[in-house]
Amino acid sequence: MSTQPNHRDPQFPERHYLNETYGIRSWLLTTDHKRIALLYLASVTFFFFVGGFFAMMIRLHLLTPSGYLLSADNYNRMFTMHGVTMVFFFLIPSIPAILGNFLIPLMVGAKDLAFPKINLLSWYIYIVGGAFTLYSMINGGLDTGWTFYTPFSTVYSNSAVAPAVVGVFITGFSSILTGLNFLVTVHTMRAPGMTWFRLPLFVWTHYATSIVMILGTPVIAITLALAAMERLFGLGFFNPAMGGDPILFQHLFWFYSHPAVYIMILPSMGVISELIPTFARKKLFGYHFVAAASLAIAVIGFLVWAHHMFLTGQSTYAALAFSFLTFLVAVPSAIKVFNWVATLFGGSISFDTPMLYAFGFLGLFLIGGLTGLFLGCLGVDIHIHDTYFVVAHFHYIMVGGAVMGYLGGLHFWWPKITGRMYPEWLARIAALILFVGFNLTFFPQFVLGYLGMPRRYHVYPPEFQVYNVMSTAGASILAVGYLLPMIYLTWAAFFGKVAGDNPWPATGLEWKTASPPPTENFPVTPEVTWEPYDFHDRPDLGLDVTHMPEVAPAHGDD
Amino acid sequence: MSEHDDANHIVSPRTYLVIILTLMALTGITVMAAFRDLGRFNIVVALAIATLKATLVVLYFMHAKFSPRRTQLVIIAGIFWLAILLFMTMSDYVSRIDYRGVRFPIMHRMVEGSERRG
Amino acid sequence: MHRTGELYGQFKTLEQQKDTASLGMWIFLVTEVMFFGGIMLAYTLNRHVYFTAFAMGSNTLSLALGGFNTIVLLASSFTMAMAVWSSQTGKKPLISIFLILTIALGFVFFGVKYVEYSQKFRHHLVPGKSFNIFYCVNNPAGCPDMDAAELATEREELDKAQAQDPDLNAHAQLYYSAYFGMTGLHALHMVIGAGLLFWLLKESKAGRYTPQWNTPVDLVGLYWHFVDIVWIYLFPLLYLIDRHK
Amino acid sequence: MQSPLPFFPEQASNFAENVDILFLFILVTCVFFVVLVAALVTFASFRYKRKRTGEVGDTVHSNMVLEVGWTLIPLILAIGMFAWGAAVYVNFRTAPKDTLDIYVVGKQWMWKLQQPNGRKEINELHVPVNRNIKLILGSEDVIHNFYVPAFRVKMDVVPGRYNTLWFRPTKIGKYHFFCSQYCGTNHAVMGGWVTVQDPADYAAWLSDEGGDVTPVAAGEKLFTQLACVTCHLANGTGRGPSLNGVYGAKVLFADGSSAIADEAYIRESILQPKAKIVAGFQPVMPTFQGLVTEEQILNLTAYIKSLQPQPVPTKGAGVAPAPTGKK
Repeated sequence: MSTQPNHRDPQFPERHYLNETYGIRSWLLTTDHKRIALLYLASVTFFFFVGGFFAMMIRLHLLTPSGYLLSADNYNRMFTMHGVTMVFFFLIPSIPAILGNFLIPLMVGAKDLAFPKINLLSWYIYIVGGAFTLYSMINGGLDTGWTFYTPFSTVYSNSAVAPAVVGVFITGFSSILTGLNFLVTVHTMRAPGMTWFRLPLFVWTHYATSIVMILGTPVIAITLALAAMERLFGLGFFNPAMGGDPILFQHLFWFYSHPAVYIMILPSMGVISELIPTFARKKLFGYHFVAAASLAIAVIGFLVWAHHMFLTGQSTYAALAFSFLTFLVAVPSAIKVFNWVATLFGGSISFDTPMLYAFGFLGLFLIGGLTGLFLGCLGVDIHIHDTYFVVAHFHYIMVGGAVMGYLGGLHFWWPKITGRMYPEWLARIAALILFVGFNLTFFPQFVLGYLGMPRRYHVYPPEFQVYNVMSTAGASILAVGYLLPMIYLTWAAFFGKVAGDNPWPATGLEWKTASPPPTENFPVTPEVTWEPYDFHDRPDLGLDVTHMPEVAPAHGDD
Repeated sequence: MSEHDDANHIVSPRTYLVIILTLMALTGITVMAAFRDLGRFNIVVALAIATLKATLVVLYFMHAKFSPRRTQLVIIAGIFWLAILLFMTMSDYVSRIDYRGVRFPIMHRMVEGSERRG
Repeated sequence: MHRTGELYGQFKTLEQQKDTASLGMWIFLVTEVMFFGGIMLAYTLNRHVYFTAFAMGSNTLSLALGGFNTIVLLASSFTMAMAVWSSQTGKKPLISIFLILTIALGFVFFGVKYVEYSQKFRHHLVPGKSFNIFYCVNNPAGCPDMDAAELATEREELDKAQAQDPDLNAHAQLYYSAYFGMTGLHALHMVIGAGLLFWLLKESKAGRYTPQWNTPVDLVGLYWHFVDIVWIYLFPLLYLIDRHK
Repeated sequence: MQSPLPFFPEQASNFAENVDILFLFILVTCVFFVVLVAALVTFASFRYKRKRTGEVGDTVHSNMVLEVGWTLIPLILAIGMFAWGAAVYVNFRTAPKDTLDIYVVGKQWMWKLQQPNGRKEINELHVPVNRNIKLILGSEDVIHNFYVPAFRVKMDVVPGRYNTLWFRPTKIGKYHFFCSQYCGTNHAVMGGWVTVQDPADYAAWLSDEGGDVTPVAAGEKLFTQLACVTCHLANGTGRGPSLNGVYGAKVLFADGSSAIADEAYIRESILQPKAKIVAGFQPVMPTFQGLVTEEQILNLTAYIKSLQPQPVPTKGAGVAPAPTGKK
């Protein structure tokens, strides 16, 4: 464990949000953002393992070219339900609804989110939406692909499309309400002294994420509502046989679903922006640029959606415009990566588990982001569109990036959430297993994609087998990597070493209160007087500010 | 509008009355305009009047004129994103050369082809 | 959360609480704009591609009923604004009166909408298997509310439109999909709004709203005005596509 | 395949080289940045490793030159990639005038193709080498996608409109084509082979309608070519009934009636599949009217007559062999 000179013998607080009240009712009717975060943690983890099960079935099936495990229809159901579960019920709510919910009020110095009841409502909406989707999976399954492309989904599919679509529609409102709550909280609930440019980047990225949530999600909601009406009552907007246009569905779908990728990755970037300064013990390089880059990603991210549709017969002019904007959105991501790397220079770096996840994130996000350039590039997209290259690319972003950030954040704040430390060495090994397993699973898929293996194939020509076997092998390692943290984090929540208020130590406001925090977060409303991530301005952390690698004159920019 | 930042600003019933009468009058104008042939400008006029009406409702009935700048920003963001959705999608359709009225010509051609052969 | 009087525990001042609630409502209304935006896009695209059919469909709507409903809804917005004003100035009995007026106007709107919808059902103008834009001109007996002159005009219009768009029936059905989609969604919002108004009425009768604390009246007012704005756009988009002959 | 671990598919069209070079350019750029970041992170990890507890980093936290630099350099590179990619794409979307037009119809789950002289194929495409080919793509049901990896071209096949796809094959050979837009149950087997031929061979193929083979063998070949095998699996687990031993047997229909399967019944089932539906199956078979000649119907009938009853239905439903037409 790293140093904690000011807390030699950490004490577990007597009264905290976990033992304030007892009983099932006190959890199911709670309006405490911290408890709601834990409700989300339990349900999101459930969906993660449901989705993970589907993923394992897919990979096992693809071990042989003619796939003997599942029938064609069942394979199609597996990848569809994997996609739907992971995207709508794991990735989108994972960091915002768990870590964001828990931390944003703590970070801005508020007693709770602006609308605690709406926060609880959003969890119930999520559960109802999840119930509909699970119902469709059990009764008839879903075989449309997570993209629900029409007219296949509205006219031709023989599976339970309507309840699944309704489930996703309902869950959308959970996301809208979470985003609304965050936006309003950041605007009106900040503690005295917590100016906009003293907000941690975790809050900035969640602010950007919330913008995407409230502006994008309603569009997918109405789109899915129209698709459901089309399936149930024969409305014709997306049905070419009735004069409708299936491409319109794709426009509407991707108007949300592309920015939704930023709902997944931006919070993860926020986590990394917390981890790197903390474990490098150095103020984040270019704070203003990273904050602005977050907003730029959220805004430009809304202007690129039709790059999913370059080969639908879209107008060539529109394709050029969307491709150009796609390249533009790469720039703020690059800015972030360079600023994170620059933060390491002149720092005092320790390699605790969260930092390992941060490094893992850097590597995987870099590969994921850069392979996005191939897909955004019109000429190359002709060949690799809808192949395994795409599959590998978005898994590098959404699993490599988002999940690495999620797990890194979970480890980093686990002492704050539970008051106890996780087993450090086991955690480091798990992080390593994940990194290796992940690359072994998904890197071969880039090659498969360039060789021309299309997505969503339940059988494939034998020349693609080698890479598929590698991928399946990697997936088995990955499965172990995901099970391990679940087991030891649960163990640590009850039996881990008592962590103390600020074990790392870190500079955020959330570390100024007890671990686990009291229900009202701060006994006295805190007043913020320091700049974000500024270790030199924080004598209370007990660090030796006179010992620096090299003392260079500070620039007055920040 | 910093002098209007008072959240409890009260608009007088007189103002409301003027606004509602204007709205009714604009409704009449929009119907009358629809009965004149303005070519492609019919829709422009209709939307311009509707936007004027909506603006009056937002500014006075909804007190946006007297709200904090932040609220005004929220409204503008909403309109802006709606514009992105509509204009960028339509830009695809209007810049296509072959979109309008294409209906399965390929099937007809295939039938023709076989007839020609046979 | 602990609650002291009208102040919820997470806030420090009533001012902050009101500010927060109002910002939340505005952001919610922006999501509503985007929600309507999706179907608006479907409308825009299809109107662009199938203008003839859309104009034809629009002309089968009753301008008188649509115009009347527009006036009714605008008036209800006015009474709603007055209800907010009454609560701000502490005129408690007036709040209830204006709320009742707003609800009454809302129900007039529903009534007219019911007349319009049921007529469309009778005329086979509801999207689905039995949709037939030629139903009335071919079965005058099924449409007793249309006189011979109206039917003759409509036949003439339909023939002209059919000449321009051979697939007129399918495309007119898309117009009616947009019509029922948009007005249906709008009506759903009205129903929710009416429910909120009834709740406000109950609370205001209990004397809960004072010049110091009237946030619910204010917020429901914002919502009601938003629904009004949607109709302000729906009216010209649906009823006035191509009225000039 | 050339090597056990190939990285590039064959280059067999005018686009292949352009796309590959562009791909390599982006790849080299990306590898450079990955290596750069990895090197920087590794260096910093060693150089700035925490040496004593309580130590903190220095106070340098911004540098305008660096920020502007790492904004502008990626921006310029990105615009370069965009422009290059745009050039390739515009060329791909703009077919030349002198093309050989071939009609392609996708339907769940087969491809119907028709040569300019009217010759039809199923899941097979014959094209002459070094000639500009334009495919005109339409769909009967859902969205499909016509994809030839060796040519580096693909295009969605959207119902309700038609898209075009052009290329110039540069190398004689046989290449896979796939459906790469998910379209339902047998999406993965909705593929076939493009045969690129010498112009003389192509001309000969166009006028030739068959060879010196027995009706049963010709029928068997047709049975695969027309994708009958995808549904009529021998073990009876496909979307259509098994045809093993059907000839001469009594067939039960969905409406409760029955008939003895004779030549007339088989012919009717090929040309008007929806006329009599075998009990327990959906009316999903497309008509082959106009797609098969009388001679071919005779061949098919001969083949179906030759199929022996298969005693034990096995499990593992719906698994078809890797792309049809491969045999």
